[in-house]
Amino acid sequence: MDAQKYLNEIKGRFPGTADAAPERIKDGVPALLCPAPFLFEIVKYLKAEGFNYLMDLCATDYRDSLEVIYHFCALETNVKLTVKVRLDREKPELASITPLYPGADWQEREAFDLLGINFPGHPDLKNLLLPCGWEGHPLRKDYSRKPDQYD
Amino acid sequence: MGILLDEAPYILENFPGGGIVITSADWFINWSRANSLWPLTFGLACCAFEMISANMSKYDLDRFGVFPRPTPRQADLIFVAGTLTKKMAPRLKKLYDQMGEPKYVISMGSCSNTGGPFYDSYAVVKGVDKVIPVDVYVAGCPPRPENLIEGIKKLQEKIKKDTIKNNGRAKIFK
Amino acid sequence: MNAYILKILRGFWSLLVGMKVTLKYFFKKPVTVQYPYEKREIAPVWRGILNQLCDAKGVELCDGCQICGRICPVQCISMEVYKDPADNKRKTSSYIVDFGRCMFCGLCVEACPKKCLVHTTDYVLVSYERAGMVLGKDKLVKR
Amino acid sequence: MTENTLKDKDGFETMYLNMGPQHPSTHGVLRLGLVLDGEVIIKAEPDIGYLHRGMEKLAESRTYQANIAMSDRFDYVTSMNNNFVTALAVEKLLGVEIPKRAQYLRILMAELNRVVNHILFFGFFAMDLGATTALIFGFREREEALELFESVCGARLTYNYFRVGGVSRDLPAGFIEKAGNFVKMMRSRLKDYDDLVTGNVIFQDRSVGIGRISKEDVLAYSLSGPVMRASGIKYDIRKDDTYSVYREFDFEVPVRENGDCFDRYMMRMLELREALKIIEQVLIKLEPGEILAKVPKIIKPPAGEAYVRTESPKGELALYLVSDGTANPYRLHLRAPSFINLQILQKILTGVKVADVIAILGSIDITLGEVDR
Amino acid sequence: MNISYGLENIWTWLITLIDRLFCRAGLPYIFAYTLEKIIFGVALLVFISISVLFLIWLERKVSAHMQSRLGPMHVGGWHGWAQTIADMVKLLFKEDIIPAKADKWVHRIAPIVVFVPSLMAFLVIPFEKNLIGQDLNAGILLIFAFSSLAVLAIIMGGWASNNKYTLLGGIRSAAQMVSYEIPLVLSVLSVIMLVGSLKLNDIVEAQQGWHWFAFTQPLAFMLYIIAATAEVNRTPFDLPEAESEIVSGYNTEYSGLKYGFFMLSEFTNMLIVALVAATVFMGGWQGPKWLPLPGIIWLLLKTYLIVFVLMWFRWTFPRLRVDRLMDFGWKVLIPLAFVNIFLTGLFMVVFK
Repeated sequence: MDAQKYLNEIKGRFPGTADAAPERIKDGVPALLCPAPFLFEIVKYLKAEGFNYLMDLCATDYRDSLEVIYHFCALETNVKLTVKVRLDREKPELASITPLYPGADWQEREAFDLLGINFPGHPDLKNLLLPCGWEGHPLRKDYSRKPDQYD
Repeated sequence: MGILLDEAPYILENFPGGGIVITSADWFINWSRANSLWPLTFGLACCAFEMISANMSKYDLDRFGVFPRPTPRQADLIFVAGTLTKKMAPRLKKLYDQMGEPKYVISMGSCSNTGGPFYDSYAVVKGVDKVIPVDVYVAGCPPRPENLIEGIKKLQEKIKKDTIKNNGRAKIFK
Repeated sequence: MNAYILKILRGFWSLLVGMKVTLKYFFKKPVTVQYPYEKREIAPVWRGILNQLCDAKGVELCDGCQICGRICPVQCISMEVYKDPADNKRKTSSYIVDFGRCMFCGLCVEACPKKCLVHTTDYVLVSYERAGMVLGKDKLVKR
Repeated sequence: MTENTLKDKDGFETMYLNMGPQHPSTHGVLRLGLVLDGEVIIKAEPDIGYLHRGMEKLAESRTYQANIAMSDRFDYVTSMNNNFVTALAVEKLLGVEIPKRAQYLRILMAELNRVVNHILFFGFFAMDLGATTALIFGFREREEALELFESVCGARLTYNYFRVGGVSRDLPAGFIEKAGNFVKMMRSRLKDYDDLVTGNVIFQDRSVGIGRISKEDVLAYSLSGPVMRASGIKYDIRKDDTYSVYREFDFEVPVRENGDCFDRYMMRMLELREALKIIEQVLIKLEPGEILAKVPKIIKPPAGEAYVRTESPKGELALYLVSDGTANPYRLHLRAPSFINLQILQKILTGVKVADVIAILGSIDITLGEVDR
Repeated sequence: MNISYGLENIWTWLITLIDRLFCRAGLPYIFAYTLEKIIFGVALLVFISISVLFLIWLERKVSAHMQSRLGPMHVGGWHGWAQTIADMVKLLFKEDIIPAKADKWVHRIAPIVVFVPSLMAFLVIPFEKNLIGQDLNAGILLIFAFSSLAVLAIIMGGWASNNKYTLLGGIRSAAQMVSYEIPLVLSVLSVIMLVGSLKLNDIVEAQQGWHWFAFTQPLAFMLYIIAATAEVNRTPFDLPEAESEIVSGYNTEYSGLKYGFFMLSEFTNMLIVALVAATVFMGGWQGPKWLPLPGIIWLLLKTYLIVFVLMWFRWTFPRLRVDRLMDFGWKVLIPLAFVNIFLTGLFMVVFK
């Protein structure tokens, strides 16, 4: 597995990074758990190493913390890599990677909208899918909805 | 030309024989309205494709004089075809308000009838009748175009019972 | 100059080729099926309105196990079950399907252990009000 | 952005045009905020979410099988492909082996759906440029394909055909001939399409050189599918990151260089022909056999997560699925190709004319159900 | 041309009758003249309304059959013949909306203004030799003068509605009409050069036998058809009401009967350009000698042939973009028209 090489490289360079529970990951793509402050640097490094395609960016609420998952792919070599970041649930903040991958723009806005993760550095961070003035973040597990005039 | 229908029936009623005139005028006007339903080209989600299919070669709603118009001003009918979300609901209301009387609404598919597969979603309006009055409900997910044609026939029946004294407003507001 | 004229001529030719296609279909028979007068053949597996089957004597097969109601992703099947003292079997006193909400996915039919819940090829269901799409036992049970 | 705050190059006031959510050719309920200088666009701002139904949240309260039924409504033009990716993801978590015949049937349906999607693309794109007849021709052929789907799974649009571990029904009698006839008919109709639209000088005038997307932009904006390949990147998940049994089939991955509207259109037309080729091969290779693997009645995959990518007609359709061991998924995230492809609009709409907005939007081929989910 | 042609004879007979009656009664000729013109005008209006209603139905049928559909089928029985009547009656009794911020008077007047020029143009069309409103010396000029007025109404409607789509439609229409007037007139100019008269009857008679200008002036004929398509805003030049781009263009905010007027005027315009094409390029009311049908039948046959071609265009082609439209008008049509005029002039000098 080629991606493992990059993983080890990153683990050497950035302290605090670790493999992310490989037994959980069923699709066989190596995953990296990295601390939030290093994310931007790690992504920058990955981009320089040829991971030129951001397949997906999404976030999950794990009740105790939020997790942002980045799926990268190097199109030429077809090597895939997953980067995960655990965030504090109360004040989730993570550097935006939109300056590196403009394709992350709406996906970060979606995460902001639906899970309430703040991405400092994003050019235009505002709600995307929900109407203006929506309260709460629906994809969080503890989200409860107040009935409105349409229910 | 709305003026013609605002006052005329009430004046006519007081004349001898006016009732017959109104009845025959009713018949003629309702016939024209029922046979010239111009829907708004307005699709929301999955059902929109069945709505478009119904307009296309195989089913051809044009046979009944259903002739899609892109602007609400010229439309008599909205097919609410698909899921109505809370973000879209004010827009739909606005579109409905922009249409001239008489106007009709066909709610097509489970989503617009009651919320359907998204009945427990946070972002979906549970039935389009929460926003605008609906004349005919067509069930299905999505309904077959045949079913939609049945809906239109049902609406035509409803229109034919109308009278000009209501000025085309014989709608049941719930 | 030559190229200019050639371009115009080529353009006109392509337009003529397009016009040939529409003219061809102008003289072909339309494919329209005039619905209320002619009907399209519906596939026998069409997932239409649900029906409950009965046995040869006209007794309902359904024993009110509630599996269909539980598996339904949109919770559109509701029923009331009682125990018949005559033969000590579970039976349904009411069986209501809200077709205004049904997503016609067919999971209830697949789950039915008695195989008594079936889709029909009947697809017409229109009504003037919401309640018209809620069908009870009188419409659903096929004797 | 407030109205009239942007000035054009001569310092005159600009016009803010609100295109959508109800507009004949925004393909649903997309809203585009356009700042216009005459007919030229200075700034474009897509606004989505008018069809946001919260499907990712709903998935967490539905069983896995119900989620396949729900996935029909993600991108309602390519329901089979959505079924495919959902089923694949669940199977990856479960780790089941799929019977051969089921695999073939899945590919058959997915490719048929690809044909349907591309026919619709053809129709809507031509319609956006003003050729109404093409749309109606497209829908006419689509009806034939829908008849095939209907005979297999009993629905015209929301198929719910795939099951975890296989497919729900076997082919009805006579399907193979019917599908073969469909392929033949499609081939002859494609010639009409070319005559009517592809070769048309006005059509080419409207699409060649319009809305160029460079290779770099494709990578930066993570575009996928035909939009990516039209810009010269030969990458098809079916070939390069293969799934199911696609490697048994012989097909080309067409690629074009310019990345304009015409190339994106041509990509779909070429892919349509490749999809027909795959359908023919499947019809030959089909052998009798099981169509459903042994899976428990209530599916409870072990805790874990998987990211499964497939090549849908619109691009990379992937599913990120997290299971916590219960009967419902813990998190289901759809990587919707339309959603990600649509982002490029902000960049390429600047400086084009109002008429081109429609052409470019049409050439990207979006379905709002998938964009907003 | 002394072959007995039905309608014309009846008309001459009627005129003579009225003249004589008025003469007996000792009234001045001007009264008889006025009455005749009024009768003619009413007959013309009836003809126009019936043919426009028919044209709308025809358009829907033709488009449907080109798309493997059937079109209107059930309204009124046989092939939905009553479809447009139902549409018009419905529009008549539909609520008429004037947008709150619209310029109310201009908004109201525009649908009426759109009708006037297209109706005026009918005055000088010779349906048969003597069946003509007024055989003006400058007949063809009058038609073009009036048809260029139609754009006024479109701009009025587009501007007064106070909607951005209508405004765009109005602007597009102005640009388009102005550019396509020129090739339209230039294409007919070569015919006028050959005939040496602006009178439509002279042009018709110059085509006696099968010497149609469509054959002797094929380039002019083609240019005319193209420019006329643009003139009446039909695909591929239907930019002012481009449905997929600017919703419904200049008539986006019009509802009820006012929209009906716009719709009718579109078809009236189409009828008039087809009539002019039939008159100027296809021998007008003249038919082959061996088939003595009334001239009006021949004229209508030719007209509907042109109308069919226009419909055929509409349901085949995509729409041009606005700047390419200008390019095409100024860089292709106008040069070609000038080339045609030059060649015609050269031909006239050499062979005369």
